[in-house]
Amino acid sequence: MKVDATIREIDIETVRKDFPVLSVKMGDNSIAYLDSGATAQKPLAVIERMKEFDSHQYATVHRGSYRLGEEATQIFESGRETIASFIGAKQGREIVYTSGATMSINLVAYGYGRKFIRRGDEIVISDMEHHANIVPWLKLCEETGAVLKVIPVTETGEFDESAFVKLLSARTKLVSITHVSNVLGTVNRVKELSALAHSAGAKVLVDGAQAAPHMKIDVSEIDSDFYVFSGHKMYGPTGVGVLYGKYDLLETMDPLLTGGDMIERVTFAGATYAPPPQRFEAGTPPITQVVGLCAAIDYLSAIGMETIEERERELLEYGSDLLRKIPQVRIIGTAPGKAAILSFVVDSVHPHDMVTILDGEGVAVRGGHHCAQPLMDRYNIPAATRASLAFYNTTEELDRLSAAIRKAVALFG
Amino acid sequence: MKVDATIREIDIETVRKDFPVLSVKMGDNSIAYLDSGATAQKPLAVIERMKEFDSHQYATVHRGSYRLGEEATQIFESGRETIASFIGAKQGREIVYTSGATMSINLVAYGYGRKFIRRGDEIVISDMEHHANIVPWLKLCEETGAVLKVIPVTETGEFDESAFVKLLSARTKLVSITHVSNVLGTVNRVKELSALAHSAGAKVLVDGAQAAPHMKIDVSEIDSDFYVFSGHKMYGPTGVGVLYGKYDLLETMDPLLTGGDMIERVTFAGATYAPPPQRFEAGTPPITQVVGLCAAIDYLSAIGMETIEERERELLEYGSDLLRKIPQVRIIGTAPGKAAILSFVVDSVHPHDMVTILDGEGVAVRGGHHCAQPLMDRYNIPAATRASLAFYNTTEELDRLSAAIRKAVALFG
Amino acid sequence: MSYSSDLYQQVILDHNRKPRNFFAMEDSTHHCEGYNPLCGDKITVYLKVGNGGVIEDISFNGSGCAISKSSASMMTAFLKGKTIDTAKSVFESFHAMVTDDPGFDQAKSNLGKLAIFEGVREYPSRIKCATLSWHTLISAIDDKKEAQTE
Amino acid sequence: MSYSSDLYQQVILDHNRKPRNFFAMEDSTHHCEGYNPLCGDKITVYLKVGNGGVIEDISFNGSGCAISKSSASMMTAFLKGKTIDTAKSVFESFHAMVTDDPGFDQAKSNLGKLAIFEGVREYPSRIKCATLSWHTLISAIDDKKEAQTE
Ligand SMILES: Cc1ncc(COP(=O)(O)O)c(C=O)c1O
Ligand SMILES: Cc1ncc(COP(=O)(O)O)c(C=O)c1O
Repeated sequence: MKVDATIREIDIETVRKDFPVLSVKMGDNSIAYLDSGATAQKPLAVIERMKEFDSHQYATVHRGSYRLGEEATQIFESGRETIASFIGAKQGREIVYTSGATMSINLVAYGYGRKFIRRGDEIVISDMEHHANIVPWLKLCEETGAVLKVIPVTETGEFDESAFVKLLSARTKLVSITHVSNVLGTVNRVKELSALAHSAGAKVLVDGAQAAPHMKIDVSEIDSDFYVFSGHKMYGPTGVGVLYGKYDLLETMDPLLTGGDMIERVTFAGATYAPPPQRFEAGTPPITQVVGLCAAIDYLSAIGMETIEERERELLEYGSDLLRKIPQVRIIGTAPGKAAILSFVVDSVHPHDMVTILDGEGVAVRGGHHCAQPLMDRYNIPAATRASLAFYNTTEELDRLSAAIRKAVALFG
Repeated sequence: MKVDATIREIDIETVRKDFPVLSVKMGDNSIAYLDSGATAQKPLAVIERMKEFDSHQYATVHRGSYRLGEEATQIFESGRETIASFIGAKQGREIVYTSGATMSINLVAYGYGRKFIRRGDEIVISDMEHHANIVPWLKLCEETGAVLKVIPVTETGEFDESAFVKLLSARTKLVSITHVSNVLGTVNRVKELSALAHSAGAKVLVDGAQAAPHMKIDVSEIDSDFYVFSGHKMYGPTGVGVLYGKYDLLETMDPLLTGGDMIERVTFAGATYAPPPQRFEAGTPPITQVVGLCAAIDYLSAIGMETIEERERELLEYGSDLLRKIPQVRIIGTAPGKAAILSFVVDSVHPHDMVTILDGEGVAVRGGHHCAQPLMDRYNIPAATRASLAFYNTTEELDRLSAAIRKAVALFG
Repeated sequence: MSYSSDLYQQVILDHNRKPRNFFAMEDSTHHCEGYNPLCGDKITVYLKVGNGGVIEDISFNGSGCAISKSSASMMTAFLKGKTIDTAKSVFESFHAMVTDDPGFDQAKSNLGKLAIFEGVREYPSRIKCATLSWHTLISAIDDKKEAQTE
Repeated sequence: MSYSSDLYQQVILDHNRKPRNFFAMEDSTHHCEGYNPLCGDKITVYLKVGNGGVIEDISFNGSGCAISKSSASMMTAFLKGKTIDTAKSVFESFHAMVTDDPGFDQAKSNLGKLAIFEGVREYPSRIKCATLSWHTLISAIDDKKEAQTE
């Protein structure tokens, strides 16, 4: 299959031209953008598609029965099929458009949690969750009297699965875990964990914010009840996200937001709600952003998620090797098969200073708690520096990262 | 002041070129887009600004302390000042970014309502509210045992103010009313109503979704406690909206969504929340859409809201005259000084058929209940047809509207 | 010819103006109210089903647009005297026609005059208008209380 | 010269490496913990204030980046022996300098060596690092329990 492989291999020079931000200058250099875990840059295909839509196809959806509106509706609604097939969902109507992963999780915490979770019930999350997958559950527990249980994380950054099994019981109502850790890069065995949770009778939410941009997702195989992610982290626009939910479950849930477009009948005595996914999409949805997200999916699919995964694996290996050669660097998160996220600490250089020094060299990384304070506590560090990679990064950028870290180490001696 | 007047007068040919959708063909004609009340078309200034931002300035905000991220944060945060000064708010930190007017109202219903409204308390809305300003209050009443009171609307489509005064009492906790009706076009005396509500000790929310795009707003003069609107209706992008709130009130409120970026500290024992506006902006915000909204505001300010108001008033007069000449047409909403919204019914032609016939002539209007079912009940009509105008419309388009209505009337005889 | 004239053909306009079987049936064996939340159309369908599942009488009333009204009117005219099984199979053909189902074959279908609604498929937001009475019919047969367009 | 070298000058690096007055004061008259939620910096400032509002001793401890640590260190060195009123006015100058307040005039200011932090204004996200110890100081003087960067 040599021919195929050649076609599918990434032509990095061409790919980089697709992403205009990658050519932005920082001082004398182009920026080395190593913060795709926070947000990914957008290819021209996405930027231009939104421009085209806003310029020639824009109208509101569901309400306008003139042609412009019907076509906009058709484009908008068919996005559900595009997304469903991208993540292996069976039906477009299992795709709820939201404003982001955070909103998707809140929607489940409210629409499912508030409705079905009671005092004494248990919700299981983990030590490596993003605040988006912690705070909504803290709030739910506070309001309902449910109890939060936390899967511990091993030193390498993996779930302690036997501890997980022990946490499960008849009281476990929901297990909400990340697919890929935004700090450690760990790829969790969500399929297996999901099966375990199901056999205890719990529902499962998988936070795919860091997974969907970087690997082939198959929610039917994972068999989670919910799966969430954000557009902006997968090369699409800000302002849009997705909640996938099994349809029969969505049907039982309450809306988080109410208003126009999600109702059937309204009188001052009460309102009846539309079926999913409309029930969860009150008000004018992020129309242009859904179009942009679908353009991002088309772009990714054209390259191929396997190709992306492979390239990122190579970059990760290259970068890890470089960092391991700097004695002062301690890498946080060393699970086998991890995703292309390199978090590290250097005792003498606070992450905040590290970020500034690296920025001086045109290398953009993130320092801080990465919205994962409990994980920082777990590793007993106040903060960490994170380089998070995407397929558009290069080994040359990683060389620059490594040289800049060495410079910081030398400066702070 | 002749010079000024000339400068500020709208050069309609130039203005129309700013809006690419207005040149889209429907059959032989350009589209006559008369559905700006549902959503407004976007000028190139907005479309290009978002493209520019995504192409050369894009990064996440608040978290990235490298230069690209700091500049993005600065652009994003300074948007609060732009918006504040556009609506007469005193401080940028009184501007909360949301995903739209619907979300803004839900935020108040949840963050203020759930926290401060109790069984027996009363919430006052009106007969002419959009579902976005009805259903969240219905839900709140259901959950808290509060009581919903409704200001009646007169035959011309105005608030019955003496009835309003009678509704107010010490039990009234919140008055939530629209500034401009999306069906009737009525411009409500929100400043006076707000003063009345305040003297009864109630808080006031004004739904400005239909007002902000069409007139100079001054929230300090109106003195409402909250003011909400959507980006997409004011020539900006979908996916972004605004909640203005008096700062000391925002400080007392709970967040609707929780997650990253809105917290101070998180442990598994609990989380503390950041001060407003961050408290209400969980997760990655609609960064590019805020930039687009600010570009829309700059565009509108360059033309001048007074100029826009005047042009729309002229268009409304012209259109009303045409419609009044068709005997079968009954205009719904005839309040003096109304905004440029023309809703009407024709006994022999159902609005749904009207829309299709008009669409056949390239005239895009909306038919249905306009997310205002109680108002339809008030006028005892199942639905209405609505032409909603913007400054970019022309008298020629209104001629086409009128001719198309005559054609429909003739066809259905 | 303008965009909308292949939708509003004379037959449709005529059924809209003078709907057939337009009354509330007092002695129906089945009836159901159908509602299209999008445009507020509301239609009740009444059936009197006799031996062997024969539709002895059928009527409707309510309010709606020309498409939903004429579709209901033509449906009642078409089905009177036919069996419930036939009604169900005609519904399926009708649905396939207006939703542009690739398996649908006009020539082989049993739609007769109802084929005039073929043009509706060009107007996605109007498909629900054309099918409202049909969905309501099926719900009436199945003794459901309320019907809704998908 | 690279972008960041005007920020990380030798004096700053030196104070970071060997912070002055870096200890928890047992007999302080005022103390306060300051926290920067963005980067997790945590600093406690201790004061011993004597007659006439003179700062007889001042110290800090905690963890933070080089900017917040060196700023705290230089602040303590600078303020020892000065009065509370002076401390407040120095804070105002310092704040005006790093936030690039148009009214700020370096030449006329009372900042002395602290002027080395002028470069911070080019790094918006680091301004809070430089001012954390100062905000904490002011809160300590005002007997608040906790301080936070704005
Ligand atoms: C008066 C009024 N309020 C609220 C809304 C809701 O706005 P959005 O759908 O942008 O959230 C609308 C728009 O339909 C409106 O016209
Ligand atoms: C693992 C994980 N979950 C959730 C989120 C929240 O995503 P958003 O900020 O787009 O809502 C993020 C992004 O920061 C993340 O990394």
